[in-house]
Amino acid sequence: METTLQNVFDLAVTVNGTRYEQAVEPRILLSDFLRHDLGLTGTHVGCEHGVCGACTVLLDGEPVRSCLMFAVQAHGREVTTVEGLGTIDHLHPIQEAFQEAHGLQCGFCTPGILTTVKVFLEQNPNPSEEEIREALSGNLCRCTGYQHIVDAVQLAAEKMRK
Amino acid sequence: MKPAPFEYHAPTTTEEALSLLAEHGYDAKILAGGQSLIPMMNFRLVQPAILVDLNNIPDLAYINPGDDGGLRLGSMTRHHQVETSPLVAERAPLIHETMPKIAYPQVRSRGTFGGSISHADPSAELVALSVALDGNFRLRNRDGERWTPAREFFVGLFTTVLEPNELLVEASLPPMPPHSGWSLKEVARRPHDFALIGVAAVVTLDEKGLCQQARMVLISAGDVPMVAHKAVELLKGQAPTAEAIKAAAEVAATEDIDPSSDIHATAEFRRHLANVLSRRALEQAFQRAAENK
Amino acid sequence: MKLEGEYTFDGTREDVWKMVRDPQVLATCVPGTQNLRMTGENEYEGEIQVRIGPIAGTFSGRLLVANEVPPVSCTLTVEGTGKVGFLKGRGDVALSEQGASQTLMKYTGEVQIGGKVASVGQRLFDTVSKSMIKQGLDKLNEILKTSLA
Amino acid sequence: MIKKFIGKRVMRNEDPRLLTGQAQFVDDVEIPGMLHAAFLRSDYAHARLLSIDVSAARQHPGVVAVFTAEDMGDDWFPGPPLVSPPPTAKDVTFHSRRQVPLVKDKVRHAGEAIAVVIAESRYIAEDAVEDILVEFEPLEAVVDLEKALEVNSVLVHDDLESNLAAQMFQQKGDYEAARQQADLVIQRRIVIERGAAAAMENRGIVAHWDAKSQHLTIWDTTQAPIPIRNGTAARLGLSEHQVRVIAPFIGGGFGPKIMMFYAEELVIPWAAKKLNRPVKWIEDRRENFYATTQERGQVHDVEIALSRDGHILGLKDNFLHDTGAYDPYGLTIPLNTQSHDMGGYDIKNYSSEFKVVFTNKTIVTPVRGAGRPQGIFVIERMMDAAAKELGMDAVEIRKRNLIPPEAFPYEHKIIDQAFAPLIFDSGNYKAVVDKALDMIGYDKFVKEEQPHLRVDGKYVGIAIAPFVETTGVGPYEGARVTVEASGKINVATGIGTQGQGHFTSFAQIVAEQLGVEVNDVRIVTGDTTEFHWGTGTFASRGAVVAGNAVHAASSIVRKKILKLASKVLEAPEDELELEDGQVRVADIPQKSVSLGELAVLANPLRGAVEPGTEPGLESTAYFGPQYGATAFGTHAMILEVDPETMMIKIRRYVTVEDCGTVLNPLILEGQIHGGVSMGLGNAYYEKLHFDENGQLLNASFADYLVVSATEMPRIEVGHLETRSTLNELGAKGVGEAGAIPVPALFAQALENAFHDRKLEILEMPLSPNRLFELLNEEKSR
Repeated sequence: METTLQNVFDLAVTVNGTRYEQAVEPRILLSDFLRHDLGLTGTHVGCEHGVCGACTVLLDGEPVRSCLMFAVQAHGREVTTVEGLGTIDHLHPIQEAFQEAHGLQCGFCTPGILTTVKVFLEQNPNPSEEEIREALSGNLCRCTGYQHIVDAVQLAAEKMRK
Repeated sequence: MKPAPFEYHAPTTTEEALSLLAEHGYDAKILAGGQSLIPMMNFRLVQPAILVDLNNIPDLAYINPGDDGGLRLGSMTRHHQVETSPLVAERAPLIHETMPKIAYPQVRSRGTFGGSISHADPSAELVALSVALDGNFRLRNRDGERWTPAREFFVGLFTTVLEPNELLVEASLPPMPPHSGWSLKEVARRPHDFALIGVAAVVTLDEKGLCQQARMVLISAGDVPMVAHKAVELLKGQAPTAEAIKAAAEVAATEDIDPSSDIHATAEFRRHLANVLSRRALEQAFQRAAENK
Repeated sequence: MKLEGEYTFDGTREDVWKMVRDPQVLATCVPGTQNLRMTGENEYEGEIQVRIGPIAGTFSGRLLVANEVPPVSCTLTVEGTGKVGFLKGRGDVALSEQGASQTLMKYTGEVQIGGKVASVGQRLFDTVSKSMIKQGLDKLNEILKTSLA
Repeated sequence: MIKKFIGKRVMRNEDPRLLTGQAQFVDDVEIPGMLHAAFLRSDYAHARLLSIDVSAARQHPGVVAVFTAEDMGDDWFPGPPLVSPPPTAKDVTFHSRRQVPLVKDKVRHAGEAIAVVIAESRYIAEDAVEDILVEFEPLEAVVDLEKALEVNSVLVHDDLESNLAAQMFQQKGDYEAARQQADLVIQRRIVIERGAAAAMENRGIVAHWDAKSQHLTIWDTTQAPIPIRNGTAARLGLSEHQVRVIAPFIGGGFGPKIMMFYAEELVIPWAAKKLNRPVKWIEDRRENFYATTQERGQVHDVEIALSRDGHILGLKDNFLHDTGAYDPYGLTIPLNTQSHDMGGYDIKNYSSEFKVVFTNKTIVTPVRGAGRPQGIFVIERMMDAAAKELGMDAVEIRKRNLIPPEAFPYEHKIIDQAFAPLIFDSGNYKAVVDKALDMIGYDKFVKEEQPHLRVDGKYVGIAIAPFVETTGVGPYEGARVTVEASGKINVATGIGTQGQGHFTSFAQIVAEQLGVEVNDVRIVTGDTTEFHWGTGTFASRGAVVAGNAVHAASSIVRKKILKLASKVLEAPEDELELEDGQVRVADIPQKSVSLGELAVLANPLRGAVEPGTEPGLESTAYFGPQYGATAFGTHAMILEVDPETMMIKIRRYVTVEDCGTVLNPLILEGQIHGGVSMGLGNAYYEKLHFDENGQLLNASFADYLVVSATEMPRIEVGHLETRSTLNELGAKGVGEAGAIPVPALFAQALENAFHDRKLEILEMPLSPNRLFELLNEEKSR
């Protein structure tokens, strides 16, 4: 890539608490930057036109499509990806709930759903099924039919209220 | 699906942004929330030479009370801010009620009020609402500013009166008069898709309970937000009876709109839906107006 | 996709015909037309820069005029290709006198689109073609009125 | 107490990695020096390729290579057939025409690959694709199935006489004679359109040729890694041992990822070897709509003959099947349609001829359901038409015709997709239907609730649709089970996994056999280095076929454990128990040895062993079913429709599934939920809109409407278990079941909701717009 960089910007961004400084071409999508420049491949890319939601990350705590942002736009901001939730040994309660309720099958859409749900449950700790489905309206899943995802969100809400 | 190269500018003040627009004209494209523009860039349907990113201009994001009892919204105010603003809920309940229906949560945290208006997609709710609420837009260029009523702002598909060197900086929404009611009815394939048809109605009753003022705007019904002039004329001065509403809805669907066909709905189906939803929207709006005594 | 419509011009049939048959005039009615050049009898080539809000694309293409029955009817065929796809259209245009000083144009035709514009832009296509035709015809009528004034 | 795992709601082993972003998918593979590919694809559906000029693209900074068909030289040849050709018989015609790596002379569908740019980044590769100049001679596109077969039609393949790709006739009994005796004969034309699989992960491939070790490694989003390995080796003139194919975590398969040797799978490994650089290609969503296979397009002319009391005397179904531009997948889908045409009904006389048709559209290969939803849609629509004509209850007519429990194994006397006799092995169909009726409260709804709703002006309909699903087909799968010195178990199998929970359900089988915990069993799937033999994950066969291979291998390992432990513990084998990773003498629990210790003893480093002993506690076993197991299920639904806007709301959704032994109910429910959501898409949301020129008009998720959380109802799942007689586990497949009956069920519910209209739905998918048109047509009749 370095052979053809023109118009390069020095980007400084904090991702999952770690500060990164890197030169990027302005057209590089945030999703590609996270995945390929930083190696944070937990954020998935499913449509690159803002419908599927797999690439959802948190920008200063708000859920956004990382395919609909340029990496340069994250300059000086804080990004949280699925890697910033829990670890294999210490799952976040939402992650635990997804495992317990079988809220994932192929797992491709899951990172975007987890990040979306994290903010949703912070704002609405005791949601109804309908509210959960609304909150998930921007995340497509082809495997689960959403039911176990909804169950997982309810279970996560319970866990987090405790 | 990767965007073509472009020259990127991230001004931090409105003045700086306006200078860039003055300098680059048609070659420059404004990047607001990017939720419509970036998909088109990813598809390479749009390949702007220069992007002027407004996201670093904090002065453009605000929700303020207007002196007239209405609202002043900075153009870079995010949908999510509007959705959760108590001031908007109080002063513009129609907007408040509509916000959760716009796209998805992730798009609402990024998309902006002014971006949606300037993009002028006739399927966008805020475009229609700004007309239904009789809003005004403040447009600025390097040399000055002008105000344009929303009803004159939209001139064609994705096309507004904005000159290439101009920027929509603020929307002003007047308060609804007393005894007013409102409604937004939409039909979409999936709840958060572009509406096949949508209808926004704002009505005001006089002391006798007759229709004093009404505005109805249809979404996805033409190349601009379609104002149902003829339908509304039928209602003015009339009691909002079921028959009167039915007749007005019929006129709205047959005479006031010019819907297109696409894979999701033929023009004929859109007219049918326009009729049904106009009726439902007017019914709800008049009922609310009657309750808002 | 099928296109159909009519338009009333403020001029005689001969005036309208002359205009329709003058590619330079036609070119001014399609915003963004550049470099129109004659490449054969009734055959022209050129570029057109289409701009619909943020969507801008250049199509290079051909215009063919056939089945001429002056000043009554002809068939226009347009073909264009660009980065965002291709476009092929055929329209039959018929002019009839409408009183002494007006002319009614009826057109029927078909447009085919392909590539990116077809695959992700279908929602807009009907609206775009309708409004482009209307804009073009309004412009033609303006030119006609100016030339007659 | 021996711990039971089979049939338990065990949490999945694979989840922690997937939940934390640590699971590797193909696009996550990064190799130093890796290049990125982008394809130039045809905008035209049908066109002759006159010339290609790639000179500007080659000059583009950052571009390493641009290849066209010509550049591939002798390495350019079509992909292999995916399935065996049909048996040669007088009633069978089959013209095999397979996809090509890059178009050489003629484009046959929009999106077909013409050239590939390989550059330092995907961004640059896409820039350079725009620099390629191609001259086409556009040709009329073949789109409509019936017109395609007209004598004067333009040809998709110029060397054939017509667009007929295949033709086959099958019959059972004597339909014409049955028709003569019928009291009622109903004819209908049923049209079914295409949908997409739309897995959330698009396809992708990374190929890495290591010249020093002469070894090619390929990461591929495939459901069938071993055939890809074998085929790639053959194409590139390599030994199979020089090629390793890894199907890592895959973001959903649903059928199209079985399709072997997509153009990109033919080109990318070749290019990587040629350039001696790793090359990655990741499909984008727009490409996925063109370049990834699709399914379901069929036109049926169907006729059903009945007696006055509602017994089916015979069924005749002649249909056209759209295979798209090529037919690499042979006759699998239309044969599946024939196999499901009779549903779970006892139909003695059947006659069916299908014609497979080439069109200028994306290639057709199975998508979850694979011809089955079409067959079920046809028979269930005819059952509803018959019920109405005869004035019978929709449930009654179905019950009257179900295959009775004593009739199993039920022989259909036609052949199935594997060209084997179609036999339903076991079942108790009426019990399943009754359970579904009970769960949804059919009688109560129809007698008590629905009349009130109708009085209130509400349009609420109820429906019930039984269906069969042929599953678990051969040829075979294998597995190797090894007890490691740590006491943990390693299992390798050749199939790939795309979210079906194989890491867990297979582990459950092994854990139960060997007395360990489920998370002590490590499962490896989809890596040809780990396991060498097998075919792939498709046709709802993973759990059945590979599951039984795992079961067989672990049974042998269990025997080896017992034999060795018996020696070590000096106790007879029948007194030993396997529990908690230990072998214990039943009555003397302190007398025990761990599996890890046994594994070490079984693999001694010094000393002599008895002749004929194999080292280790390991076994490899294979399972190949005699024929496929057939599952049965019934779905029921209560649906409300707004008669003015055509918007729908599903009030209740019930499924009852009999797929034999349930390995893990949690995973099973997930499979059903997902299947129903795809089926609902096929019923009302998802249609690929091709225009008359073969242009796909909805190649994005904005216009192709995958069902989202807000449309999905809550699904109530019930089970019955009739063991399959064809395998030790007694299992039948369920992967596709959820999707199969939904469009039929939906149509029935809508018709029932519009009680005051003579609505008849003979097409899938429907849409609000089409429903509006159908109601208008009815009004004007």
